[in-house]
Amino acid sequence: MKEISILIGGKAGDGIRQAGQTVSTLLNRIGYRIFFYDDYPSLIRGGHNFSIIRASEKRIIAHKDSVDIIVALNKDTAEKHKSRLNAEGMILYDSKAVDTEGVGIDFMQIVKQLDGLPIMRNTAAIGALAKVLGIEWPVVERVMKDTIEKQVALNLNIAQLAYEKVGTSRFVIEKLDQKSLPLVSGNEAIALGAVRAGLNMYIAYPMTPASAILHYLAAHEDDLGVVTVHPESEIAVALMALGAAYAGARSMVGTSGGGFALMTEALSLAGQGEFPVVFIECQRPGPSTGVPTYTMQGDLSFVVHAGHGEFLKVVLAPGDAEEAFYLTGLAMNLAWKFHIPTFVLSDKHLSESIFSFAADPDKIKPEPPLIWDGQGKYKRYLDTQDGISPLAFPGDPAATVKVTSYEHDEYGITTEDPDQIARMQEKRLRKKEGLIDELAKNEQVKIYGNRESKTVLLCWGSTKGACIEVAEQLGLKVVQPLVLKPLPIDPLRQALSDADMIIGIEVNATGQLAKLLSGHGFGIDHMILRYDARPFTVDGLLDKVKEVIS
Amino acid sequence: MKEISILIGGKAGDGIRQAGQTVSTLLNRIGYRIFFYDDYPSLIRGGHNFSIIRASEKRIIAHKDSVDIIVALNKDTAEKHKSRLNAEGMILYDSKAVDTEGVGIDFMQIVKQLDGLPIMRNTAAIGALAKVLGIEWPVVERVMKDTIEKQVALNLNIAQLAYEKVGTSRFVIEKLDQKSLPLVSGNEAIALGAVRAGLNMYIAYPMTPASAILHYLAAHEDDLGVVTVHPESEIAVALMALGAAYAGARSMVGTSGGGFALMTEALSLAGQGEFPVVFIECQRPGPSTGVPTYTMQGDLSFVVHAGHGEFLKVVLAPGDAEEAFYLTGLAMNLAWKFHIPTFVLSDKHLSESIFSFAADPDKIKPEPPLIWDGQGKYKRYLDTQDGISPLAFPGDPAATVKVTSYEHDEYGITTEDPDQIARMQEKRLRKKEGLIDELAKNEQVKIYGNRESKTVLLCWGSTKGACIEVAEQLGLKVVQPLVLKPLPIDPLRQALSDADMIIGIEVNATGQLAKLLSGHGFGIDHMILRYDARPFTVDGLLDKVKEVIS
Amino acid sequence: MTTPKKIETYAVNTWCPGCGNFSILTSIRKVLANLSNEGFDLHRVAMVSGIGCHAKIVDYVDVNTFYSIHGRVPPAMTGIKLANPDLTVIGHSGDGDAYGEGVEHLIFSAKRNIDLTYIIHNNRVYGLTTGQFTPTSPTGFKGRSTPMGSPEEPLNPIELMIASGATFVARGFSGKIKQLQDLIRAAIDHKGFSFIDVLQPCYTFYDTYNFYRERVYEFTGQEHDASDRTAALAKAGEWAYREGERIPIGIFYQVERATYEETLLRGRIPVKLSPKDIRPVLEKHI
Amino acid sequence: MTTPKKIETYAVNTWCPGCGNFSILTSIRKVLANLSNEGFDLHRVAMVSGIGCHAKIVDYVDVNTFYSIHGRVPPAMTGIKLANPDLTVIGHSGDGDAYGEGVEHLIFSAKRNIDLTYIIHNNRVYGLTTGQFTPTSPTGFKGRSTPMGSPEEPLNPIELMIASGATFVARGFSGKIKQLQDLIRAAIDHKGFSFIDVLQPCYTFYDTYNFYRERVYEFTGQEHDASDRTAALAKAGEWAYREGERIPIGIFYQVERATYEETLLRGRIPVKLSPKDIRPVLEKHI
Ligand SMILES: Cc1ncc(C[n+]2csc(CCOP(=O)(O)OP(=O)(O)O)c2C)c(N)n1
Ligand SMILES: Cc1ncc(C[n+]2csc(CCOP(=O)(O)OP(=O)(O)O)c2C)c(N)n1
Ligand code: SF4
Ligand code: SF4
Ligand SMILES: [Mg+2]
Ligand SMILES: [Mg+2]
Repeated sequence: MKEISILIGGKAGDGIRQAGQTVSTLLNRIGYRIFFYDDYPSLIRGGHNFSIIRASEKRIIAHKDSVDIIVALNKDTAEKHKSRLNAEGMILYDSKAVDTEGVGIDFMQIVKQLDGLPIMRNTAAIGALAKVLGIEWPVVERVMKDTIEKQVALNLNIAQLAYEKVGTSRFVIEKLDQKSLPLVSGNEAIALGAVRAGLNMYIAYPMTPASAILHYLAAHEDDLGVVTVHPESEIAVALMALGAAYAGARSMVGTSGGGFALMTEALSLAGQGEFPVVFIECQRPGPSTGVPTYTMQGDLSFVVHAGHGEFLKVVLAPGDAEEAFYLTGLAMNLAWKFHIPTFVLSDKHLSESIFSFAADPDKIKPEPPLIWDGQGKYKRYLDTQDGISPLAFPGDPAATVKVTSYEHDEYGITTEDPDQIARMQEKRLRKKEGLIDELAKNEQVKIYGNRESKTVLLCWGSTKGACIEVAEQLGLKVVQPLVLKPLPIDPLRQALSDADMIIGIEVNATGQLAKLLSGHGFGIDHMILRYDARPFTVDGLLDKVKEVIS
Repeated sequence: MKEISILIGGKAGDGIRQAGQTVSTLLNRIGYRIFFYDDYPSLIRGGHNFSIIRASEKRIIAHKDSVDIIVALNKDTAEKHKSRLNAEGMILYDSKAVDTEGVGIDFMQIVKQLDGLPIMRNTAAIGALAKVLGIEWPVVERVMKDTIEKQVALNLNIAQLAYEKVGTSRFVIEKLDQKSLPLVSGNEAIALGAVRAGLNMYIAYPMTPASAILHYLAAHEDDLGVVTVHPESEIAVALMALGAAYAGARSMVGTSGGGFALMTEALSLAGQGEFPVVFIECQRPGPSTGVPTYTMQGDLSFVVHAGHGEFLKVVLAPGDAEEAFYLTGLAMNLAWKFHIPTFVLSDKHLSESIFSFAADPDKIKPEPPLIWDGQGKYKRYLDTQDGISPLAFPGDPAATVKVTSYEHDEYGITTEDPDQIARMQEKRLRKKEGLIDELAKNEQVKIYGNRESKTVLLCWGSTKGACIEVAEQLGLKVVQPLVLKPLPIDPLRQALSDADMIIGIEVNATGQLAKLLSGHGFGIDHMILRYDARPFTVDGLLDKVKEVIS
Repeated sequence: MTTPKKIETYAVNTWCPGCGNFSILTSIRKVLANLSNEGFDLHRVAMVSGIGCHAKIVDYVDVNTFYSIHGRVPPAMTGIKLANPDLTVIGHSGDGDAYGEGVEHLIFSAKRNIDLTYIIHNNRVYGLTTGQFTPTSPTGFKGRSTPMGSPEEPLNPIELMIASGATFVARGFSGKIKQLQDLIRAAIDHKGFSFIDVLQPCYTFYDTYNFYRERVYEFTGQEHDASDRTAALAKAGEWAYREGERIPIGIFYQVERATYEETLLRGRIPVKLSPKDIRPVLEKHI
Repeated sequence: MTTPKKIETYAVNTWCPGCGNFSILTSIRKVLANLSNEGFDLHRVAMVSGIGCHAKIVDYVDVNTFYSIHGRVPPAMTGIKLANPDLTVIGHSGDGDAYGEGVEHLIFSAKRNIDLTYIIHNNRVYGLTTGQFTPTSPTGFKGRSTPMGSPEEPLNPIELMIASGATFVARGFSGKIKQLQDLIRAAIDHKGFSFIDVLQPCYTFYDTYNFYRERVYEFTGQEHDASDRTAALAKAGEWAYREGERIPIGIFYQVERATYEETLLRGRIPVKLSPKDIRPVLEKHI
């Protein structure tokens, strides 16, 4: 068997995400490619959490509704998810907590027997699962040692006892001859991409699903050479980032919709003052607080049009960890090349899912911005042909650097003169030409599946994973723009021109990409929208697409 | 002569706006229709201010670059504006301050002679101007008495002395047999429209060009039966308005782009929680602080797409004081009928210009919202066929009213259940159908000029005034949508379908209405954009349109 | 008779076992039940919460509620109170909510002395976002955003509130439920802005239960003259949200002054206002 | 030699004749000129302002400046200081700016003790938006948003800053320019968050010049022990931005404690950091 899907479920506080990650690592170590999906409500203990680990010989970036194995740490898990089981599937369950068919093991009994803590039930479950999968004990041992931080020996004993309690292996997962890849979440990929592009300061206020960028960078400050700051609010975050950029530091902020709303005033300041800043917006279901730990692609229109007045902005929308890595690097370099705010638009599904990560770190480098040559009197807003004024920073012994939220002359002094106003507005907007050229050097629209097909699944962001597999199964084509502002019209036209039927697929209720495109004459024939706060799965989407094309 | 344009200029602190308003009243009292434009920089004393008073027998809602009379209280005024004078035009100037041709009077000398204050120079100027225009003294006396608050006698003496110093009248402005209309600014019309629709609380933080709504309502609290609140910030403003709406008060907020940016988080809360609140957004040139006392139609895209997540919203764009009045009333009634946030989008040019106001107060009535019938257990978010859940308010002895920023069940309790989430999202969005029907009962798209013409000037908001006159002169048609979200597609299609050439006319750099429409297949052939922070004038626009159509 | 039970909703409680929020919920339910039994119609209560673990309280209490957004409880309360001053408005916030994201509103509520009761569930950590430091976390606190320890000194909200003009300033402890009920009741009875900082252990991310249990001591009006501002400031200084041996809980400060709604509304009740004819005003524009 | 004149720009000054801002401008120019003459490179200064009449000061001083937005001076300063702690960062705000729209940032700057100098042009009115009441306007102040008089009591920023943890808290008066210069210089020299509330008459909308002239008195370290927090709070209470006969101006409070940037940055200078290889970190993900 070259592919397997495992669901692990229990209560919040049972360590479900961690158990799922350990299982992912196990399968990763024996050469599988992983996609890891985590589903949890907004609470700290109790409720119902589950993770789905899908492992395959080939690269995958989506999960399925159906699974081969359910690991049930509680009754809820068995009941809620039983119907997902494939024909050959089985449930591995805590026999004290659950009464069902399958392999029942009294995990708590094992833990108690070895004087473990209640949370170590998940260690027992991992041990048992490893045996069910026929993974050799030394592999399990190694992974446990690498991933567990406290009481390694105790955990190992628990895992081993559970391993032994399972008689025979039900699914023999063969070891593959592939190099293991790092397992990286979307948020981690964003963090790492920014670091590669020269990130100096990450400034953020916690907000699901963006918080992990802050946590990750804070935990690795010294490994990665980055300073992290957690200020009093998102407004402070945004202004600190602008202040830092003014002083010459590559700064980035991250948040979700509600926090971003609070940054829109500062965003407009970045537009007027020409501040290079990277914004990470990790979407979650709104409006407002909405459903904070689930997913939605609901903020595209808002982000694209945010900020009062007219100014240049870039919005990039990665759909997997590698794209998150590359596009964040690109966002940073574009911000500093054009002195504009740039965005990476993620969502819970991308940010918190975990991927086998094959990106090449060397493909991102911090590109040096245009620096003032020291000649004459420095003018921050020098009106140049391409609109880009060379940079100098406070502390430069030859330059006086004046930046401002007001309309201004080249030196940065306030102006109310009509000609000056029009000229400066033109200077700033003129950068768009260079920006478009620069973007054109990058892949802006991706195509997957059957390139010859006249039926196109048009998607963006985290929805791509499910789309690609569905398209592969049905022989369709997938078109995924990576750049959502400025829209890459020509590549899109090329990708879509010979389509007979374009099916827009989005995780929102109104089809926001479709609306964006409609302004440029792209007609979408059908929409498949999901807005119950859950992402598309491969099999779920397959049914819907079949309905449309049948 | 049935039309005249007068420019009065001086330094900030010279009382230019007030003088201009008095002149407007003078001409109003003898039966003229008025348009009053005020141009001032962002400072309190000094600099250069000027007002243009255009008076005509017919209704007018725009000014011209060219003027018949310049009243120059300082040298700057004469120098900067001399070139505007029509062939027959003249300058009335302060002969101590200015050296030019025309009628020079030593205003300061008059003030000193009568022991007045320096600011009373403008009274002298008004007196002299009245004589130049051949307005009878009793009219001047009456207006002075009605408009001046302090030291009436002294001011009258000064005006009279100046009146007498002018030998003969140069322009004899004949008295018209028309009823005088109230002179009302765009901001005042907004305030009054809201009051007519039942406004209980106006909550605002000062910001040009919206501040005058606050000032006006605060000054007339008891006359109009309204409570005004000036809180610590725009964020507080928006949340107070939501709190007030929850408690059952019709509340409205007003601000400009930067202040509105700070309200976008609360806006999304209004979407999720179904709060009826009216937002007034008075645009000014951005991005960011920009050019705070001038004008721009630069926030349309932002306002239309503002707020994270997906929810219903109405954006109305009046172009003159009467529309400001009616549409604000409509905004209030729609907010309460559909429990949604609604917007009136103004700009400095509409908000601070003054118009002869012929609206019928009785055309706006507070329409009662759908109130809970008291049967059974109250559910704030009852899932009804049209999506509208009957209202009850805290204090109702039979209802418990739960509102929330989270996704929720009908009672208002938080939910994370996928079906519930999708259902509630549908319930909220379903209101759009009723909203569109309701909007269709109103005039959504206005047409002016030659209705047969195949050349259309497409405009919105305050730009309409100049467009209408240009169209009348050139025999063209003007199309002005009043509703910008949801776009009135059918009426627009009707208005534009037989056009050969559509010329989009906007006071911004990117053509934001054109972009909005392009998503619906409306192609704009030419754009005439102005983005030097000044509004279009009739003669200025005329030249530009001629260029395009020639 | 209204029992606390009757003020429950059907919502499933999702706080961690052992969370200090339970005591606050019990207390508020008890106080409301008492009020009801004294003849006060609970339909005149409006409760507002922010976002965080604390905020779930509004789902668990069956009165009028406004589950608002992070940091914005005071202006939401203010809007309600100004629109209808007949309502009794009670707010619940977390320490992140009240002392971080929205501290400006807290200060202005105190300054204005608007008649609200504001209860802070101060667990000195962001609970719902899984354990970052907050404005009242001690220096060096190792949270997920500060694995090397918080680089800031904590605020002392008691002092801040007295300095900002609040007229009722108290501290409670979720482990002293009897006193907590008395404080909440006193706060509701107080005319003006009433502030209670409730020390609330977060069992999962910052379990301070024993720390507090060993240190808190109740004080009453007999030992402390709450109308004396200097004494109040001094008492507030006894413990500055750091280490320390003794943590006073009780009413630090209580005085009377005109409320915001009295001064601003001059007897008007906005929800009962009807619009006036605009013609007389328009006349003046001619 | 650097004269104050040399630190001028070509921008036309647009303050009203008689405005208190002129003295503040003169003072800051003088202090900067002195610093320069003592060998300090003024290119290491970064000035930040908000929006309002006060804020125009950055157009008039020829050093590095960031003309920011209303209320957000402290976080803009913080970003600059954290990015490059070698810079000397000076902020200018109005009272609307600092005590209203953005008071949360003021409190956090004090709490963190970040090494900034923050000068408030406190005219107790919104100048640039033509005369509304602000957080420090006296109760009853008749402004354009409160024609019946402000319904709020003023904040006392001196007290608020001491309560929030500022380590240098002073009040100046634009009419006492010599002392003002000394205060600004002392604030810049102080390591930590330095706050100066400058009483600045607004000639046009709130002319308090005579009111202050008759009441202010300078005090020095000889008469007042600025390291004594209780004494500082008491002195702050001498005048509460209402009526009153005597208004103390001078340094209320000054102590030393670790700065935010020291603790947070641990010697790192972000603008000089270069990104590290991510491979070792990625290895741990396998
Ligand atoms: C504007 C905004 N920023 C961030 C968040 C994410 N968020 C939700 S709860 C919370 C912290 C809550 O901490 P606290 O107020 O102390 O409440 P607790 O959970 O500890 O009770 C944050 C930051 C949000 N909902 N809104
Ligand atoms: C977000 C935002 N709200 C409102 C304004 C409008 N505004 C400009 S200056 C100002 C008040 C300034 O008052 P203050 O800070 O006291 O400065 P002063 O003019 O008195 O020096 C306001 C409200 C703004 N620019 N931005
Ligand atoms: S995380 Fe802390 S505050 Fe939140 S419910 Fe659990 S124990 Fe309570
Ligand atoms: S309005 Fe007041 S603060 Fe502003 S410049 Fe004039 S006098 Fe100075
Ligand atoms: Mg907390
Ligand atoms: Mg001020």
